[in-house]
Amino acid sequence: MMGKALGKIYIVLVVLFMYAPIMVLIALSFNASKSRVIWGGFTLKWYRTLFESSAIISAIGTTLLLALLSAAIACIIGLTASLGIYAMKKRDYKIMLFFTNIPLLNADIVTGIALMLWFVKFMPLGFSSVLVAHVTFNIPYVILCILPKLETMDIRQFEAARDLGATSFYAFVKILIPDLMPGIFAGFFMAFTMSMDDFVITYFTKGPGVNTLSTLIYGEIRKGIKPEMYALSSLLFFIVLIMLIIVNISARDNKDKSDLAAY
Amino acid sequence: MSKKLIELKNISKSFGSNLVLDELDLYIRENEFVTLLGPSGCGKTTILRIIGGFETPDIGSVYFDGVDITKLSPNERQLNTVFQKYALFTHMTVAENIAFGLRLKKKSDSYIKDKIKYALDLVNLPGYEDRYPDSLSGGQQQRIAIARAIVNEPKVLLLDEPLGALDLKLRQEMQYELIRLKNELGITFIYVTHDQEEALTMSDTIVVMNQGYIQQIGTPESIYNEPTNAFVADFIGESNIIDGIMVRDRLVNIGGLDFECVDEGFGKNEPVDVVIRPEDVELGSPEGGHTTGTVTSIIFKGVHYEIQVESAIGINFMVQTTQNFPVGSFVGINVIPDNFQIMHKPQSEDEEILNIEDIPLKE
Amino acid sequence: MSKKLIELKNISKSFGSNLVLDELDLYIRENEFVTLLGPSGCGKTTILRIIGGFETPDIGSVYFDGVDITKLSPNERQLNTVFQKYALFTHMTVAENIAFGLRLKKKSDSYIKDKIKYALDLVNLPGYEDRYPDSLSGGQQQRIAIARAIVNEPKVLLLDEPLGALDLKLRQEMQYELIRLKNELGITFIYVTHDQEEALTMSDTIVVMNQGYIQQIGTPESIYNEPTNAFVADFIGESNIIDGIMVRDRLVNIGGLDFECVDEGFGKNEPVDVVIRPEDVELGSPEGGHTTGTVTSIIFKGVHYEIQVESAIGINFMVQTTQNFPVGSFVGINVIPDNFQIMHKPQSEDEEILNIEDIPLKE
Amino acid sequence: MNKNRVQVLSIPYILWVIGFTVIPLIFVVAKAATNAEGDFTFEYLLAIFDPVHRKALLLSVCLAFISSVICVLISYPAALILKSAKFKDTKIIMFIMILPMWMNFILRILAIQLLISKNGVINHLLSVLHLGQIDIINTPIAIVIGMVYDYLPYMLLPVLNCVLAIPDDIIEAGKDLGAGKFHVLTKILIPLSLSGIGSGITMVFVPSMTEFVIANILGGGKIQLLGNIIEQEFSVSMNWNLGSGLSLTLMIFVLITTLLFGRNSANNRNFVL
Amino acid sequence: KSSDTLTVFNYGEYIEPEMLEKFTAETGIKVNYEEATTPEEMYTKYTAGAISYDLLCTSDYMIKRLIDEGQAQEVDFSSMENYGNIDEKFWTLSQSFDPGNKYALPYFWGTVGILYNTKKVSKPVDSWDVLFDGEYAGQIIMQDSMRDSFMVALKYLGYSLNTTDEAQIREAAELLKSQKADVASYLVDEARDEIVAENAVMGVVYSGEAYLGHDFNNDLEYVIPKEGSNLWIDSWIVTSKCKNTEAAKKFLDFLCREDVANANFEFIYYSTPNKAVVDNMDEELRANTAVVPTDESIKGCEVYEALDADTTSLYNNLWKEIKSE
Ligand SMILES: Nc1ncnc2c1ncn2[C@@H]1O[C@H](COP(=O)(O)OP(=O)(O)OP(=O)(O)O)[C@@H](O)[C@H]1O
Ligand SMILES: Nc1ncnc2c1ncn2[C@@H]1O[C@H](COP(=O)(O)OP(=O)(O)OP(=O)(O)O)[C@@H](O)[C@H]1O
Ligand SMILES: [Mg+2]
Ligand SMILES: [Mg+2]
Repeated sequence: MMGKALGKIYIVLVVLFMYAPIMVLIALSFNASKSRVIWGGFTLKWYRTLFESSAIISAIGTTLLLALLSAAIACIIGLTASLGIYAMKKRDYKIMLFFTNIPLLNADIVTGIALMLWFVKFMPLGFSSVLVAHVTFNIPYVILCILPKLETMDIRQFEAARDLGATSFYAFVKILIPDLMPGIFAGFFMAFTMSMDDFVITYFTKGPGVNTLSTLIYGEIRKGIKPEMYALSSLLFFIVLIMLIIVNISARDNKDKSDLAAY
Repeated sequence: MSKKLIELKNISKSFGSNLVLDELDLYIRENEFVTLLGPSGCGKTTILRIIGGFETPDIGSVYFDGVDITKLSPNERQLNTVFQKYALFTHMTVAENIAFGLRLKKKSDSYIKDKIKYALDLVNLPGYEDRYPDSLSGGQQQRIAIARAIVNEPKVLLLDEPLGALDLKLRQEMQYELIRLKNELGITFIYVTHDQEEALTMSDTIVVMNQGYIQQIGTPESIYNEPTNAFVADFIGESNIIDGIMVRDRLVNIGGLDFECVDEGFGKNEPVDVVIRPEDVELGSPEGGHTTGTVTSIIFKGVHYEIQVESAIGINFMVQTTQNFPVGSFVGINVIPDNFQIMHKPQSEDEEILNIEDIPLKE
Repeated sequence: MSKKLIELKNISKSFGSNLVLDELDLYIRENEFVTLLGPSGCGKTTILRIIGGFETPDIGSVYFDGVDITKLSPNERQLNTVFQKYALFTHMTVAENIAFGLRLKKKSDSYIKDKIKYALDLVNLPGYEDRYPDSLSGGQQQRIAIARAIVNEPKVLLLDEPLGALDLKLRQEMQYELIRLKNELGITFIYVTHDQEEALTMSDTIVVMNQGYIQQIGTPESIYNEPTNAFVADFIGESNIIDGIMVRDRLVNIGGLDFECVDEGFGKNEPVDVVIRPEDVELGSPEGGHTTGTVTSIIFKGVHYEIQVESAIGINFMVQTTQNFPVGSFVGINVIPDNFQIMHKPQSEDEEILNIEDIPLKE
Repeated sequence: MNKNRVQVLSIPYILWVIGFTVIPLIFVVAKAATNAEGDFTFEYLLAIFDPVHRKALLLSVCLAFISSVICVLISYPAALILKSAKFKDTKIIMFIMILPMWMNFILRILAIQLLISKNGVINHLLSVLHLGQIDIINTPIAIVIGMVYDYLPYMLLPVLNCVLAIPDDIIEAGKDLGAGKFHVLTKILIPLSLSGIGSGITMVFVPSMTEFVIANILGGGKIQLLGNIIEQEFSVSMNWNLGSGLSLTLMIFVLITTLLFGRNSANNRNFVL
Repeated sequence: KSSDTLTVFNYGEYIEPEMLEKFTAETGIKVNYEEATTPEEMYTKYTAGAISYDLLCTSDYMIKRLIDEGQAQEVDFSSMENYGNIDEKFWTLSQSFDPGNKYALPYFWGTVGILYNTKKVSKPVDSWDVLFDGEYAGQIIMQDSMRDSFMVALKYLGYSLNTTDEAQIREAAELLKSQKADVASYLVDEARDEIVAENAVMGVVYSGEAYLGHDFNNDLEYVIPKEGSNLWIDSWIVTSKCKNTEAAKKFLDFLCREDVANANFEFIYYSTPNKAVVDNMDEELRANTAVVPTDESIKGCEVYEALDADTTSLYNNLWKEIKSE
């Protein structure tokens, strides 16, 4: 099974590539020196000071709320949009994809300034304006994840559900959604990530007092990123990782049980 | 007679430029077992899909109990379907598949549990509750599809080749169970099969189709014994279809030899199609035969042998008999008058199809 | 006799804890037509998949022409498969599907074009080149799957219920074409079907399986006429399987009445299974019967009627005859000695399966 | 009947697009087509043909293209390996792939800089192992590494999704007909996963066309992409007209390419909702 | 009441956060605090008008632009209690963008110079020349900022950094182009870290960063080249939109208070114009020319003036050409 081993090595390499910078960041979170380029010995103090900074704590709240909400809204709109687009004729389909790509394509600063100029005409800048902006640039990612999934979907199962008395909504929820779930998940993740990462658009569309981690970090660049940021990122990373492991283990337990029951 | 439960009126349907159903009329009575029979691609599945609500006819309407349901969506129709390709929910276990419709109807858990057990017993797969469809063999999947549909006790059950992947024994068992369901629960069956014996055994009414047109509607026996045209005769069971000339009432000339028959009302010397079922051709000693022939091939078919006989009158007969006549043996050939089916010849090659609308539908 | 082309040696395979094949041995000779027959879920598809290279056996080896190919990947095996669920390439047209294997072999365009035309004619779908599989009916898809496999003219063709979705007429045509291919191109066929008539008609050798064990290997006639056990007898065609006692050589007692038979070598008064084919039970006037009975049901099956007779000796006979005996009529029952099949009773309920390894394989 | 009803589902999105994509876009168009005094001009729409801009565009296309290709080359085998491993829970894989992205983008890019810079972590390791040094920081290679790193998940996820959805029996049929690994790949797997690859390319290629932070940090500011120029025009030179003009022409350029490709699968399925 | 709230717009990390709380505690005026990274961002956000900023701290040339566009309110700084804390010379310097000192209150100031590694650079560094003589090819970091890069070249060539003479500007551009091959990278904020990490031996940096850099790596020294350089002043203005001028003035006065100014200074270590703070600094700090430049060292320094449109566009085009070399 040479192939299998090579495959594993390959996956490990890819994961290594993706996680190497993360390891660096985690290392930096334990760096006693305030400079990222100097190793000043091991410390945990950034993890402590992190919780003393009300600015960071409130920014993380805003960031997560914003990311969750915008990703969720984008998923809902994107999912319905994908279904609609999927049912369209070729020409309409292309037109829709055309417009879907625009937010991806505009340089962030162009989108940010254009949205800001537009928002000031009818809504106060604040959390909601950032939310709208984030949803706007998130939707394309959701659509681009769900559409390919729709293309390979097995429509017969959906028909069978309808036949058994399911309304289209119910069949949609019970049959199509599980089928599309990986796509929705991928879209949600991407949207969530984009939202967490965005600086420029957030900056131009946010109101006073609204801060996300990104806007904090960008504000700090000149003086050097505060080590608390590394600590925060690492903490976030570990929390998600632990959650992932827990979910995974409990899911595996359940699976084991049902596997046993199957035979 | 019971009332008409489902009526298709003037249904046409095409896919692109491909006309699949053409002005089709059909009704199904309550608690009737109707089978659609016809060659591959003739539109059987399409009819089921139109009744089920998965396809909208281009023209025409579907009535259920007198109400136009053409525009109704599938879940609003009181019928369930067993799909030709099963369409099981791959992300659900067998039990969840079967429970799907019941949960929608908000049945109690204990009711659902009972029903799952009952249905799995019925289809001979007890203990398969927690398997996933992917891990089942073809025939097992098909049976789950049946179980999933019948637990809902629909008014009408549409079945698209539901036993196609099952072996004879199981098929017979399932046939028996389906008939029992029909009688016990008063379900109306609309059935598609390519197995003529199954059609003949189970149906109250058989609808023979070809290329989107209905060729004949009738009871199994009338379809088998009195096919309205050569297509039906040829399609239902094996047949010898021979050119003949009607000498006069009750006398037909085949290959220069006159045979007695029971048909009347043909024009004098009218060219006709003569249909003789292979099991109706009797082979015996050369002396006793109306004509004679030589056996050119014999195939063992289990219940009987299938024998090809090259007859003295130049016609090749296919014969089914339980006796074994070795290749080369010289035999006598007899057909009793009752067993000749005489049919008008179609005017043109295509007439069978083109003029089919004129065939009176059985009331 | 031609050489062994494929040999399965001591093959076992389980899915999870589910043992699907158990120490199975089987060989297939060159240019032989071997059919696997058995109930749904007995492991037929699994055998084909092992031969095709899609499943690796847990134990045992597969030999092709004497070479161990157990570890060879499917594309390196000189065989092609027609899959039970067609597995057409949905992103390709019919023509591209058919051309797939040929293009890989770098055949010339004109050759490929000819082959596509030839194959589509063969499966009765000329002009379907540019359709996509999704737009075909079930039977049409199945035929494309056959066409796709045969254009490659493989040494061995594996077919998993390849005609399952076709109507009788088309099935017979396709059977004929397949046999012609076998003879013309010298292809070896390994065939799975649930249609016993098909198996009997087409096969050189039939392998009857149950629950992962081979029950009997033999020619169609030996399987049908001399089943080694009640399972085979019951599975192949319909049978009356009756408890009897062997009075002495060539005399069996059923329901208190002695019948002459041709079997010898059983112990005195040994309890046996007596198998009588329904078409071997002769009905006549009560006077001429060895015993008598009353018709309790009659079903029209096309070629014949299927009649249930409650006999005076307390046994229910299933009879197939072309004559019509109305329900309630009083009839005489006869079976000629040749038509009794006497079999040892299994020791225990499960013995049919458990002791099956002892059944000598036909060489 | 129902196709129209399904299409209705996209109405909220269409409204959203009009409200928050099209109207802002009109601002951009208006800026692009006028000069600082507000008079109509083609100057900025044609500015893309200025040699400096053209060069930056070309370089952007080049790097974005190379990055997309590398992303495909990395993702596709990974997806295939994961498929053959019959890994059931795709959500976990996705999580693992996207988790790194939950650290702030700028932090990650700075971390890469730390890794590959002259006295960076990798060079440290290499010198400890006496394996020579890499000197790629401040070159296009570094930018490509950054882009690949940052956008890889956007390729991985759709590709993985699509590849995992391909039914096994079709692959088996291909093998049966004599297709070796290579032909199974080129004739079956790839055609059937084109829509996923397409999505992935859109999500990698398109944003990397306007990327500038990576070029600034990893390219050492020595390499000027169109994204840098647009950013510069907006945020430093405050020449919104030129920035909009360049942005708009870039957009048209990329959109036309996507339109040309569009959807390849036949869309004649029935859809009953 | 909204009049009790001030919306303040400042650079990121440019004030000790506790001072804001302190201000509110002392005066009861709430502070709505917003940050930006560049003057242009500030300008864009401010002029978009979505948020009504009361106070704004930005750089000299942007102050001039805002004043010219009528976005600043005149304030009588001399009436402030702590007016006297601001060193007189900064009022004078401010005249270049705020003639008459009617609008802008100096907040922090600094210079641009060369930060170099004394271990790696043996020859004395006192001129921009080290950046152009090719000796440290590939180890030099330039500012990724148009104006600053041109400034270096113009000063090196002996011209004014506010020159509008096209020939001089083009000459500077040619110099920068020919220098590009020797430049390791053009960076803004990461420049200091690169030099600290010794990925480069010298670079053009702001004086504030030089201090931090020295903190991390004792081998680093900062010098303002003898040809002169840029002297920048970040100042506060009260915007014309501000309704509550009194509160704004209180805020500015608060910032000038010694303890507050000192807290802010110790938060960022940029040069402060607050002479009370400078006077009370400990010796070592005061001796650091990066923190407290001597009058001698800033002799040749100039403050940026806003460039006219034609010159700006010339700068832009030339800069893009340099970058696309
Ligand atoms: N979606 C479709 N697009 C185009 N043509 C179609 C489509 N579905 C079916 N057809 C065509 O319509 C005709 C009738 O198809 P249908 O499925 O009703 O046949 P059928 O009678 O069920 O055949 P079978 O016994 O082979 O399943 C066929 O010729 C088929 O090719
Ligand atoms: N992937 C799998 N995982 C678990 N069990 C399986 C799997 N595939 C097949 N089986 C089981 O193995 C047994 C044999 O399956 P196989 O497909 O060989 O049957 P078959 O003889 O082809 O039946 P049929 O006539 O119904 O197609 C069945 O009981 C089936 O449930
Ligand atoms: Mg069909
Ligand atoms: Mg099977």
